[in-house]
Amino acid sequence: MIRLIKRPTPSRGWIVATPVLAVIVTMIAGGIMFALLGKDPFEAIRIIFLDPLFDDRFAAYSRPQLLVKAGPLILIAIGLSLGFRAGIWNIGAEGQYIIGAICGAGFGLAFYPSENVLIFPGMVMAGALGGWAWAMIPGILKTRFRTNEILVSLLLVYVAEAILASAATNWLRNPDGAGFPGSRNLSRHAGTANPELLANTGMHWGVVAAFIAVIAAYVLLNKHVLGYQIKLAGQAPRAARFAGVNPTRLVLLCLGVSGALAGMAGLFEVSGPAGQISIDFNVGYGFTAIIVAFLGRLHPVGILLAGLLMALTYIGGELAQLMMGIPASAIQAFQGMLLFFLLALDVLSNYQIKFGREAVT
Amino acid sequence: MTKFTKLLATAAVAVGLALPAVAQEDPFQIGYVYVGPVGDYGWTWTHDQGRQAVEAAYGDRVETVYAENVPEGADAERVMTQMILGGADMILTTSFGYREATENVARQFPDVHFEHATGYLDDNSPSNVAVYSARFYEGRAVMGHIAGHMTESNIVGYIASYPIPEVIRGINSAFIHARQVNPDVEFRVVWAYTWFDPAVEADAAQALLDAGADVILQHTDSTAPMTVLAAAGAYGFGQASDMIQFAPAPRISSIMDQWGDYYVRRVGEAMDGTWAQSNTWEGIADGMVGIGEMTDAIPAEVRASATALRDAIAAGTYQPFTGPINRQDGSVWLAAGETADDLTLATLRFYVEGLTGDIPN
Amino acid sequence: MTALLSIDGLTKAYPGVVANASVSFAVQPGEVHALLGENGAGKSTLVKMIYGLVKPDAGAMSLNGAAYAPAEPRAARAAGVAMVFQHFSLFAALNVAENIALGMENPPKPRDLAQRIRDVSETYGLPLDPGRMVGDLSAGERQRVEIIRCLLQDPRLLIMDEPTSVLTPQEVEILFHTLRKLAAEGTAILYISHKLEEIRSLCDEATILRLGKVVATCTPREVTAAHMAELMVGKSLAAPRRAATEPGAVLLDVRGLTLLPASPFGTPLRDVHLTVRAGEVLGIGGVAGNGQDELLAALSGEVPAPGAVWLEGADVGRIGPDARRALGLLCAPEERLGHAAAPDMSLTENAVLTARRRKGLDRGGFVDWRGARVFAQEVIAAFDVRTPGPDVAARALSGGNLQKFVIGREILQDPRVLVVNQPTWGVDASAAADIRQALLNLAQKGAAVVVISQDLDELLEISDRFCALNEGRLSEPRPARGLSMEQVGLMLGGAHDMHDVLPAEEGAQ
Amino acid sequence: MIDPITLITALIATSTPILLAAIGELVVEKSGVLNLGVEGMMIIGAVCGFMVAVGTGSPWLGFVAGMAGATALSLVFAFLTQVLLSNQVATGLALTLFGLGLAALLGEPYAGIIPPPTSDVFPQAMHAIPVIGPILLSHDIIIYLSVALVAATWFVLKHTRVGLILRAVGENHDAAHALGYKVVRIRVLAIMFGGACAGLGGAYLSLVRVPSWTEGMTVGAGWIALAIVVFASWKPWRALIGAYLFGGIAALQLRLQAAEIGVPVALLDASPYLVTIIVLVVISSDRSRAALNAPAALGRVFHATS
Repeated sequence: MIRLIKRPTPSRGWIVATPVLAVIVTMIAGGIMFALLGKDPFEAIRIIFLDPLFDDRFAAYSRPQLLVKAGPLILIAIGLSLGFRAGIWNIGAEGQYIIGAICGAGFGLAFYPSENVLIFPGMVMAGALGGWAWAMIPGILKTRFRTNEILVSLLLVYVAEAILASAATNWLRNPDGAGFPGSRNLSRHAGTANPELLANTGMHWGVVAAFIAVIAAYVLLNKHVLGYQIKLAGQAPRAARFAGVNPTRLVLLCLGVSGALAGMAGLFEVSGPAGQISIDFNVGYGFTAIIVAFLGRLHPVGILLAGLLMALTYIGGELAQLMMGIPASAIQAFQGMLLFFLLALDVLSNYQIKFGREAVT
Repeated sequence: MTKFTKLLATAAVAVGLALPAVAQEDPFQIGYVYVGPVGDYGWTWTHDQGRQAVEAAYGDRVETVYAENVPEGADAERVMTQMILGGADMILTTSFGYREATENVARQFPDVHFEHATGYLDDNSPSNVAVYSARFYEGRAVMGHIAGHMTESNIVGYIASYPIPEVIRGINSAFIHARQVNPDVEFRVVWAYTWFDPAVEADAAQALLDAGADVILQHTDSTAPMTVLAAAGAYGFGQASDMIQFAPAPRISSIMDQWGDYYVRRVGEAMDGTWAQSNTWEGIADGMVGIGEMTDAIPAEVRASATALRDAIAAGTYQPFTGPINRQDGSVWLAAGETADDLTLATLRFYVEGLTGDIPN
Repeated sequence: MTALLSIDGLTKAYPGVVANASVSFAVQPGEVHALLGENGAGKSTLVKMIYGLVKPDAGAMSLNGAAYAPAEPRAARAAGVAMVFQHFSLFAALNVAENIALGMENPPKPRDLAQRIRDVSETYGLPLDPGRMVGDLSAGERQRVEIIRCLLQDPRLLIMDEPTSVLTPQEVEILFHTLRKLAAEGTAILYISHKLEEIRSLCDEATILRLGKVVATCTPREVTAAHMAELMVGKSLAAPRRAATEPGAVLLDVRGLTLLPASPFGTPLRDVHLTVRAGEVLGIGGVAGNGQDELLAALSGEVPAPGAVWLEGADVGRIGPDARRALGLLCAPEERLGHAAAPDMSLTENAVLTARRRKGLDRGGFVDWRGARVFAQEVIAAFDVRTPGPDVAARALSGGNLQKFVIGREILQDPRVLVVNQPTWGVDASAAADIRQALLNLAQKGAAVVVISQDLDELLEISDRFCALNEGRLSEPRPARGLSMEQVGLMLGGAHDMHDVLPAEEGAQ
Repeated sequence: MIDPITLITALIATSTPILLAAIGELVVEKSGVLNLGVEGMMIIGAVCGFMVAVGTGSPWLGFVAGMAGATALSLVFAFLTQVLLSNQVATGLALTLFGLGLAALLGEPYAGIIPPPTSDVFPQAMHAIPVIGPILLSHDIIIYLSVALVAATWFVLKHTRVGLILRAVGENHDAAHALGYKVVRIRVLAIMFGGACAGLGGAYLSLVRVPSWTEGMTVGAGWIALAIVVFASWKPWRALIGAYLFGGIAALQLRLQAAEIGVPVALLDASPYLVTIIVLVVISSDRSRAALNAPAALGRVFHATS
């Protein structure tokens, strides 16, 4: 029999050690899976975890790409984590991401072909506003009609996808694009581009925004009254109300912030790495970010690390596909395993594990 | 303008460093970027057949790698770059949505050949990018011809994906040739707003059957509509592949994507140094579009006339869009004997006269 | 005659505490046996072992002469042991019959069960409608659910954990009737309480626990309550005292407070009026679930009450808790963990919970953690909170210590008006005495104090005026001195819906 | 213009996979557990069902295998959340990710194959009976089973001791524990039931509804099932109504397109989601009842301290 005894305070040692342990266990379990697929497990693990960082051919390119891939995940996850801490479940960041991208791109394209330097900041604002507004729908429905925000935010993802398809094939379609779906390329037009900030890295404003968000969330949660209230509302809702926290305001604030950050992430992607609004512009960042938020234990620094780890498995997984012919599905299953082990071993930081029958201590 | 400008140098150095270590008989490496899984039995599967044709044709002289389920946008760019860093000499991107990513990467690696499926070239396109697509509308003309004969209710259903020129062209072509043989025929178009969703496609097929259709064409990727048709005793056409498992009924023929010849040719040109930028749009004549087996369910004389139509198109004696053809609003599009030029066809965004619905706006 | 239950050397230890150290005693058939002790003396652990919820580390039990070691409550129930919990193990969203069925091994068909519930409740004078949702019941009614659940099993041993804390004096009388009747039928009753007068009137034998050990046994009728208290606490206690003061100006004025409940199971407040003057302690008695939580929420500002709450002549009914605190209206709710304090937050963080505005613990929206820590330490020192330091999580403190921290946190903010709900619930006797004294001191310094409590002895001891909250209505206040328990009981609404069983005069209001 | 009979017939088939998954999740949530991994369990059910049906030639064994496969996956969730006390939201999402990947891996050799057909219950002749024939008599056994499952779930939850215990555990796990009920064991069983239902729904998709195996073929059906549970306020019959409403609007919008009425397609495409939201708002604005139906312990970690 396994018995768990709750620790009075979480063990600091285990908080650091569990992710490492989880990665090692995943390597073993994943290695077994790769071996069953007839691939060399050691090579596969090396390619996934080490080659993006250290291989001569790839590392110079892959290292900064880690940030590019992790940027939107971190940005969205930071926003979500605030709500999750307060017990507000925004599952629809994907929809807010899409709407933010459409609003931001629409704003920029409205001024085409102007190259005014104010356009890009305006696009960022418009993207944030778009995501914010989309998140306000579940927010207002929750505060006015007590409608479950998980459900509404999730269903709105599908609505956003319909709007995206319509935008890409109709009203945001590139007039010079020979009738093909997709908007003008934002990243190749000076007025609307989210430029590369450091040569050779692919780093764009979205990565910067992600880092700012991490720092801001850290300060907010640890130093600011608002962050205190968010934590309080999540841990003890009645105590929060007693302390004077207005639940309606908190719901709107948390949903609004997460929506705005998701919308901004969408805008940064559409004006940078993705380049244009297309039918399948969204690639599931909004959902993956939920996992990133929890893997990071809703802590800003944890989210930063979790986002980078996820990005590493994506990039390393692609390399494994290319170099060893490991199917994409195996990589996906491997990522799932990593999450399982991270979640499973988390128990070590909050509980002591005892084997055998109850014993006197 | 371009991103990764200096990466070029870095990569060149990396490649340069790698070169001396590489053996003389280094196989020519080709990377395929797929939008779906190779097991989709549709679009991606047909491209993977083409990849296998290349391997069969050149044996040890080539080496192919592929990445499946690659999202359009930033991820595609990274996958391509990693393929090239891993030694790829030629990249094939098999979805329209990879256009921006393909051109971006092509600018970084001028020595690598890029082939982008279903895209288009413009003034800014780098010279190492070629585009290719198939004149699917030629095949759709034959399908329409058969459908016009086969329908007894005079209602033909059409499951469309997104309102883009490619799909609209197919609807027009099929409709024109159905009307040619059956002046009473009407088309009912349902937009699924997805390329692939078996459940939705099945529902769409059922909805069309319930609306009175007894022959259904599809421009979506799954086999789900076929089953619905089988249950209802209605007829359909294979999409992308022969869907042999659905013969004899409901599959009465199919439109097949056959990329093998093109891939073998282009890879050969790249290997012997004769590769040049091109905009290829091939149809039945060149074998890029195939007409699958016409089953016994089709009366012999219809089989004969459909074969004749196919052969005429293949021989170049007949162009499916030959006037007189009016637009849906009754205005003249093509005068008698006039044929549509490729640019008009490529950007087609209206229905021809006789089609009753609206293109989604 | 062999003992029904005999306990021999039971020992149970948890990390850091020995809950029971070699406890032995015996209960005879038909005996009402009191288990007496302070909070934390080990009573709950002991009965959990008897009921099969906790396994003893050492020792043995026998029931009717046979070895008895229940692996789980099911086994205990099968052996004829039933238990009424202190915190009811009831399901608010299920109805009475369903709740009762859940506690039975082989419940009869729903229709038969409903009939049996009616039968038993009539036989023992505990009226109950089997179809009602438990969430809609008063605390007293909920207890009846628990008791009937036990009685339906024909138990040989009935364990009752603090059963009277939720009852009016009249309801207590009815309960004792029921218990005496059961005892006369041969059922043994293990009765846990720290209310000494009740034990003296009900119990045949008493075993007194302190710090996990049996420190004494006695026959309650033959000793005084004070003697038992000394055995229980281990020392004698001084009654709280204060110098007489003249009440000053009206500080808190509640005018016609009417409020719909926030939750589906809450109690509405109906036209509540009250005034409290500077230097005065107003006691509000009442059985749990009669609107205490709702009243506190309306006073604290958690629920807005426009036009109904006036502080020093100003309408504060619309403003929130923080703004009311700034004006000097402070509150301490009943539920310590989760309402008055956040369980997983440190004492420093919990200090910020209510003291941010009055103690200036934030600057420009940023929390002054150093200042908060200093304030938390002040509270700890001033109220003798036993804790390693202000960085410890609230849930790590014992109930009494956390309560001292919560009350101290409010008092040290120098409130003009302090409203406390159940200030000494679950607190050991000496700490309770300290808290009561602190409240009196606060009043003496000129604050208005409202104490909402179910402990009537406590209210009569410290209040200047007393009023009762009954089904959301507040009675007219009366001077507390000289009120008899009988009168108080009537103010509390007598025996709820039991008038047919034990007719009581109406008209106290 | 739009034939209501064929619409109803179609919506029943459309809704069944979602309904099956939803009724399983409803039971899981009634026990106080939130499993967001429905999509992953469905697709595992789809692939396992398909593999076994093709391998054995029996669709019935396929359905059983679909249930078994998804149940096995649900046990991973059960172990993580009930024994190791991991976060339910994150574990559910990880389950979906893992399930999608594993299913694609397992199903790779099965693309482009037709599974053995599933027979209808009533003979073809009876389908021709006006109105009743197509609506009530033209289906395969799983559809009747799904309705029976709704009825059984309703009956068990409402009128049996097992259901009572399940509700009690979901309502207040500490009280249930104090009464001696094995909270963890009951929840694990509920999670397994949820897995089996999701697996059956997935197998129905790959064996009847589509029928063929393709990677990622559930395309969000599991998410809709989750939405239906909340929509239904955790009541089985309302889950049936919710699933049929959702499937009905999905089927209706395609028919409206086929009938060429002039409503924007993008709006029609989004209509099932929009209508669900609107109906939900109407339901949840009824203040008194909504809070009562949600299992009070939903998503909370249970850790017995004594």
